[in-house]
Amino acid sequence: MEYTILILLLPFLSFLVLGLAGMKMSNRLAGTIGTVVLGIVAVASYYTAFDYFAAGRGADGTFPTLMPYNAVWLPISESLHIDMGILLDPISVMMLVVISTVSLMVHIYSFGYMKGERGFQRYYAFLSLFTMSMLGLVVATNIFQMYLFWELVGVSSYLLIGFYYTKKEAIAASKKAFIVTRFADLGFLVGILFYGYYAGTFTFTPQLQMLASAGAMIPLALGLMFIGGAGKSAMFPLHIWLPDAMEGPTPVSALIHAATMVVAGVYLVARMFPLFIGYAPEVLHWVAYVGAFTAFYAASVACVQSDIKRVLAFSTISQIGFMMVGLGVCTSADPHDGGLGYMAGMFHLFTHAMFKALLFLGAGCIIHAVHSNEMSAMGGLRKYMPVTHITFLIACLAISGIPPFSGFFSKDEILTACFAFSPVMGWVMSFIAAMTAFYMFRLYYGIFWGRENKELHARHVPHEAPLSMTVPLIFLALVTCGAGFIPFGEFISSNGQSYTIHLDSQVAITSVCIAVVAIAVATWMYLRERQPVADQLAKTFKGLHRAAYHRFYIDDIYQFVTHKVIFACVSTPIAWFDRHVVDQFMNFLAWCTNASSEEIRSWQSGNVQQYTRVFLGGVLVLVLVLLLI
Amino acid sequence: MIQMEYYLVVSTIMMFAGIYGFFTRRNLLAILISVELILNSVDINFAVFNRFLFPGQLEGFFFALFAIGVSAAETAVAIAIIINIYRNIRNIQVKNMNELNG
Amino acid sequence: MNILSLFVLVPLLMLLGLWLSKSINQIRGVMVAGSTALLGLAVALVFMYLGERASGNTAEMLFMADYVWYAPLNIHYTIGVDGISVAMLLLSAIIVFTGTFASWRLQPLTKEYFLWFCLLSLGVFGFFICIDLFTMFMFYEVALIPMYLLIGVWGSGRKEYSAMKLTLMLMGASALLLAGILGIYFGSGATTMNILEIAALHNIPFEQQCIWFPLTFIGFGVLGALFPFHTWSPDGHASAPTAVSMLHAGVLMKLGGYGCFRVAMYLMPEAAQELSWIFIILTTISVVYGAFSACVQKDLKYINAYSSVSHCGLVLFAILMMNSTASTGAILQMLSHGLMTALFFALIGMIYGRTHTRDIRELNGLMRIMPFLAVGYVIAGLANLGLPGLSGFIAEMTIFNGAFMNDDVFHRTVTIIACTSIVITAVYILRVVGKILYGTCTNEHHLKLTDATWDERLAVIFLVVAVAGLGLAPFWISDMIHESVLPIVSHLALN
Amino acid sequence: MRPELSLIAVILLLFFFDLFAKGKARDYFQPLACVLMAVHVLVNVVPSREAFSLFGSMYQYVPMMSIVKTVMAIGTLVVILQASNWLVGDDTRHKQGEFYVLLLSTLLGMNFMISAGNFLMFFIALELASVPMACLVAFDKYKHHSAEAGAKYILSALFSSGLMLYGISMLYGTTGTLYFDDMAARLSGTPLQVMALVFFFSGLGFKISLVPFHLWTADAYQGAPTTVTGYLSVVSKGAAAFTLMVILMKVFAPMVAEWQTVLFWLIIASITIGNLFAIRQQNMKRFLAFSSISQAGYVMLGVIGGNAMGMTSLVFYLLVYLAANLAAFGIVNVIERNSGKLDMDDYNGLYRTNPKLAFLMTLALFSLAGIPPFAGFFSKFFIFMAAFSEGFHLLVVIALLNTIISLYYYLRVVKAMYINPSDAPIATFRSDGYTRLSLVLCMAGVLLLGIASSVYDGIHLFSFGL
Repeated sequence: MEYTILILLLPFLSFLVLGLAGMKMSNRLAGTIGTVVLGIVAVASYYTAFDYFAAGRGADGTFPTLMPYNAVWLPISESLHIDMGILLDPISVMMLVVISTVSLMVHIYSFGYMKGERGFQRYYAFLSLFTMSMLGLVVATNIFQMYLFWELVGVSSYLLIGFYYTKKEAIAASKKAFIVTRFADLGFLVGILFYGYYAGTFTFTPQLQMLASAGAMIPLALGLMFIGGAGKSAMFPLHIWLPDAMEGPTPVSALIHAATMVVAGVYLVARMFPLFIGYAPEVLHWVAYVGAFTAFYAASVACVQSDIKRVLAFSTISQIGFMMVGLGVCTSADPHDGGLGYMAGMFHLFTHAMFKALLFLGAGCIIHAVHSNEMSAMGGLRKYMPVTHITFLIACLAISGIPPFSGFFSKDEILTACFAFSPVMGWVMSFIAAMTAFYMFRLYYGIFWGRENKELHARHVPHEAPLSMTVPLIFLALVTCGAGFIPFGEFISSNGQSYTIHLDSQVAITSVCIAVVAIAVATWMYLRERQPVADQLAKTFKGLHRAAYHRFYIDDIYQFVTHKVIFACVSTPIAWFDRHVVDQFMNFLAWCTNASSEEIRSWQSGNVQQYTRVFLGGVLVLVLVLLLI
Repeated sequence: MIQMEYYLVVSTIMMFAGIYGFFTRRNLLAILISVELILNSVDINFAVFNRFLFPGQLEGFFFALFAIGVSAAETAVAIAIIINIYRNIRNIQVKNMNELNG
Repeated sequence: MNILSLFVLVPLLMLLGLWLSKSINQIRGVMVAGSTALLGLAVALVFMYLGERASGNTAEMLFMADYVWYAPLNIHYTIGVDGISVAMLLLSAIIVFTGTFASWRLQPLTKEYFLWFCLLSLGVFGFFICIDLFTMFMFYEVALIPMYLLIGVWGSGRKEYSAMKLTLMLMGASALLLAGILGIYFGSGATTMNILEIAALHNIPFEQQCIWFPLTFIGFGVLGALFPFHTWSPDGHASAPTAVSMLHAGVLMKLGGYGCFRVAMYLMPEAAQELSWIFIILTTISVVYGAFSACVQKDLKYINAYSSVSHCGLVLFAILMMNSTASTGAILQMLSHGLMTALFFALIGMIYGRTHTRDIRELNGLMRIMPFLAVGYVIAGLANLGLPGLSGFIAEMTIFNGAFMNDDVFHRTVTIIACTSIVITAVYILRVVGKILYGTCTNEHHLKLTDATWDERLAVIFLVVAVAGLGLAPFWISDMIHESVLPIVSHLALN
Repeated sequence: MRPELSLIAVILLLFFFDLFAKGKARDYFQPLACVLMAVHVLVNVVPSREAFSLFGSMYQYVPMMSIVKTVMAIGTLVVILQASNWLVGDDTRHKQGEFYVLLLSTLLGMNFMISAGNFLMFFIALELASVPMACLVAFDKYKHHSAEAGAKYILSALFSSGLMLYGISMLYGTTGTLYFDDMAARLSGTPLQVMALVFFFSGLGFKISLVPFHLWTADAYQGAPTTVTGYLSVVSKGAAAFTLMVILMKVFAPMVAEWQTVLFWLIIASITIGNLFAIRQQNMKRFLAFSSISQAGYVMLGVIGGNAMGMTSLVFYLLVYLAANLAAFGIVNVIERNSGKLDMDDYNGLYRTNPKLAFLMTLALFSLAGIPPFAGFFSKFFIFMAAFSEGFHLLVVIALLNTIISLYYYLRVVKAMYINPSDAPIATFRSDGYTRLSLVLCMAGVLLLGIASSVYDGIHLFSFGL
């Protein structure tokens, strides 16, 4: 399967071409290059997937792990070396498909959305760079290659968030995103260092005796790696960068901050899953707890946000929490016995990518139409933009877990896994699922129904988005409708064996009921022009509401830590110390020399008698020195 | 018979008298005279050492003679220079001779 | 004629040519010809070296030549290179080449400027090719002293103060160094000052080593911006003209690390083992400390100077880890830091040349005004914070991996502390980029500024390509360096 | 005996020329003197290989001595070259003859001093070297400073020679001989002899101007005519230093521990105090005076080791120091003649107006500061090596740290010439041929002595016999 190299090379080339020669090109040409290349990449990935799965299972009933390419890139020591290569196994192939699909959709969509933007070529160059790095991340043959592309992903995300580099918020957001994830990556790096030292390799398949001898170091390494994953996947408390990242162009949010990059952490955990299960199950459970808490926290915040992209951002965080929980609740590698969560998490990753991208792209259309992110500027848009309305509704149903949309199946599997793990976890997650349904429909009604901002719409009539934007919506909507029926377990499961998904009827029914109830509540509260209940609630729970609206002040805490603590209490004193102590000490030496030279000036009085006195004195002193010592 | 020590005492006294004079006189000529004291005390030393310790030879005496001659030459030059100073600043006080300092 | 001697001969010829040249164009001609020749030499040397190694020549030093100089004192002019010095020579050649173009339009006293410039590069090249302690030291000082005039005459700001401070501190260091060298020579009882021979004898008494090792290490370390002897660096760099900052941060500071490794550690392994912990602490401090102080600086050059303190601290830190991986990383870091800092200073100089200010509070929105320089700056910044694909990443990763191989708590702790520097680096780099490049330009004087001229573009592009080349294909140079540090490291591991 | 004889010949020739030459002939005085000195140098440049002694070993000879004498002769030649533009002045034109005779007789005295084998001989030679020197210092007899400097010099000289004689008398009293060889055999280091050693030491310390016997130096240097200052700072200092080494090694060999202690402290004191004073000098001559004091300290590093390497490096150091210092004085002199300016501030912006001079000055100062690739670096390194090889580690480190201070004040001058702005810089002028020739000679020394190792090797060839 040597052609897979194209999947990495082509986007890189298009990045170089657009980056170097972009200035000379017309927007259309640049966009076309980027899109065509991505189209080829998408086709290649689909063919790879087909090729790979069609090749069938090996003797042990699992899909073989292929490495078409693997070459030493940077030798570290005799045993350790960083390789560059392509690794194909079920999850990486699945990710290839997801990334190339969403990316292609975003490329097409951006034609319409970014029309006439300054720096159109730069935009497409960065998109290609991002796609390349993301693809490189998923096909990494070793943890270090993963880290390498991980960093590249971070940088391209930084560049894309800061695409509108004249906007203050955009600059701040991009900086925040990069530094927060970088901080998390520190954990990742140290984890890799531990792993490399004790496992004696960077590959994902170390010798077992090495691991056995490593003892508690492997869980430590895995835990540190998870910190890195938590950073990229916006797990609490490292989630703060994601909502701000919405400052970037909306298609970018769809691609990076909904579908692909933010699930890198999930992918990382899935990639290390065998080690987690084998050597650090307790760490895996912590992953579950973190995921659960994040899911709850994000859902509760999402319930009160008024900026639609922020709502979507928090729902993303929440959904990633679901995936983490799915992976975390695994207790063994056997899907029939506690290993179900793995498959569920991956499945949810897949479906979520599709419908969340759909949601964001839809939001993009809406913002494009009303030139604002605030719900206050919307309401009653259903009559202006039907296509967007329908597709958005589908996505909302999917994320709320209403059959037959894809979200239902994947979320159901996760819930099943949770109940298998512990009833508490099960009920908690079901409740969060309900919240999800609630805030998604609050959003839906707020945009398409609810109280309409008449005068604004009168001043400037919202219009349906152009074809280049609606086509991706429709495509993704179709996928969202159909994806649920993919026999996902056939392809991916915790032990690689084939696993047929069967719906656990009582979990399914409960979750659906809960979702329906939540939707009903949302409808009751937000459908109509006047929304007494909502306003009443907001009034009664004023404090809670404000706190939630301000995301429980986590950002302010960070603000405090970075500016007040790091800058004011560390850097400034250090700089002061450097200038006024270390440096002054050197000047002090010079000063001493000068001062002493001034001091002894009088010795040279110009009086010859004093000279000879000193002369004789010197002689006598020397005599004494010699005679006494 | 006077022993050597007496001579040495005398010469030493001369020596330090000369040094004292050198340190305290205000007039260049006086200083010059003190220097002569120093040099002559040395001459006495040589003579005495030669006479009492190494009577067989004349090195000390000759050294003394040469020293006298040389010191005469030195004094001559010194006086010439002092006269030159007098020409320039109309006096030969040491205290006026400290323009060069620091 | 040994190819290495050409590295000394060419600058001499350049000096001669400059002496004779009358017009600005002749001067430029001489400089371009000379620096190009040096670059060509360096590249040729790399290939010859690799060829020699490929043909199975396993001698520690290649292209060795030995001319007796002061027979009564056993002083020879002994030259030879291993992978480390080859890499350093290449680096120096690149910096000299780009530095020539970075100071293309320098005024006034252009001729004198380039004379001192050539003398400086003469010293640098000589230092890297020599393996005789005396000759090494001589070239070392030759490289130091032109700095005074280069900064004092052509510099900016408090140039007299900075130049004097820099010169005195570095010369003070070299005084200690001289004592150390004499100590090594007489302590080892060698019959020449040849490093290889002294290392082979390996009989400097331990208690003497404990005296001479710190002297030598500090002597070189000051040039490597070892805390707390780094304070010459911010002022010096801030006042120096563009190309001088490039050469100084890009090459001269590398003399420090190189010397620490090649002389201090190699010749006095026992003391190195014994005392390394002190210097490990110091270097760890300078790594973090430099990064933190860079965070709050207002002057672009100060920011960069402090980040140099941090990165060069990492070099010494890695050397002290005393295993082949970390040492390889140290050399890689020297290369990468040399290139990217040179790039940084070049760009800062060019921006300063237009805006006449380096205060980040007065600069903003340059991306719109001078896109080329701005993009170059961003690339330099990304290289600085260790973006994969650029040179910084490989160096730091090798260092951290190597440092992590000493599995005791002390080394682990300092390694993790050092790792944090990559986050802080990101903080100050992004701070600067966000402040001066992004946003909208509020200063109307800056609005009509022009972008880079062709000579500036040449210098920048050349350095960017070098940085990216090292970052994308590190394996060959890393191999070359790795097999050259092995003898030294094994010598350290002997006891 | 060759150098002394040829020198006496030169002196007599010049003396008679001064007596009989009239009118236009006197214009050839300068070239004649230069030629004769040049001949003198050439005659003695190749030393005779074997050691010998004359006059019942009152006069002793080893090849090294002849090398030192040649070095001194070269120095004198350079001084004469530099003196030209001063001597042709109105108030000195008629006494050129005196100048040469006095100058050369001091040189003669130094030659004898170097080769002395007996304290009487040594004493007379020393006085021969110092008494005419006083006349030279006071040569500008219409300048009060010159006279004052002369007076201070001669009085201090008298005082020091008094003490030295006192010391010699004690030596004589305790050993009963004045011959170096016999005395070496009879010295035992009794307290009296220790005292005598110190007294004697002070006499030469005075001429080398080691702290604390140095206080006359700055004043005499500043007041004396600049060329004479150069001569004082290089030739007489060098001869005295070498003589000191000879006597310490030949005569006081039994008391090596004592004189090493003395030297140890004197070196530290000289280097440090000299530097500290030099830091804030404004007058160039005074500045160079203090720098020469600290240089004297470095020279003594070659003596303290008391080994062959030390002797070689000492002579080499003297040669290099001669080249660099005379270059500096030559430039100071020519600037003083052409603009009458002597202060460091007057040198501001010199590079703009007189680039060549400024550049040469820079090289000379760098060489004095011991910066490669100039000769000073090598000589300093070797002399450190010599002291280090004898285990004076601490001393070397202290001396090394002092080089930083010295670098500082040498750079002050460079700074003045290159960096400091000036509204009234010294006007551009063209220096005369003699001066240029002398500067060329010095620069050749500064640039080549270090790089071309043959000179050092040559000296090394003869460093035996003591």
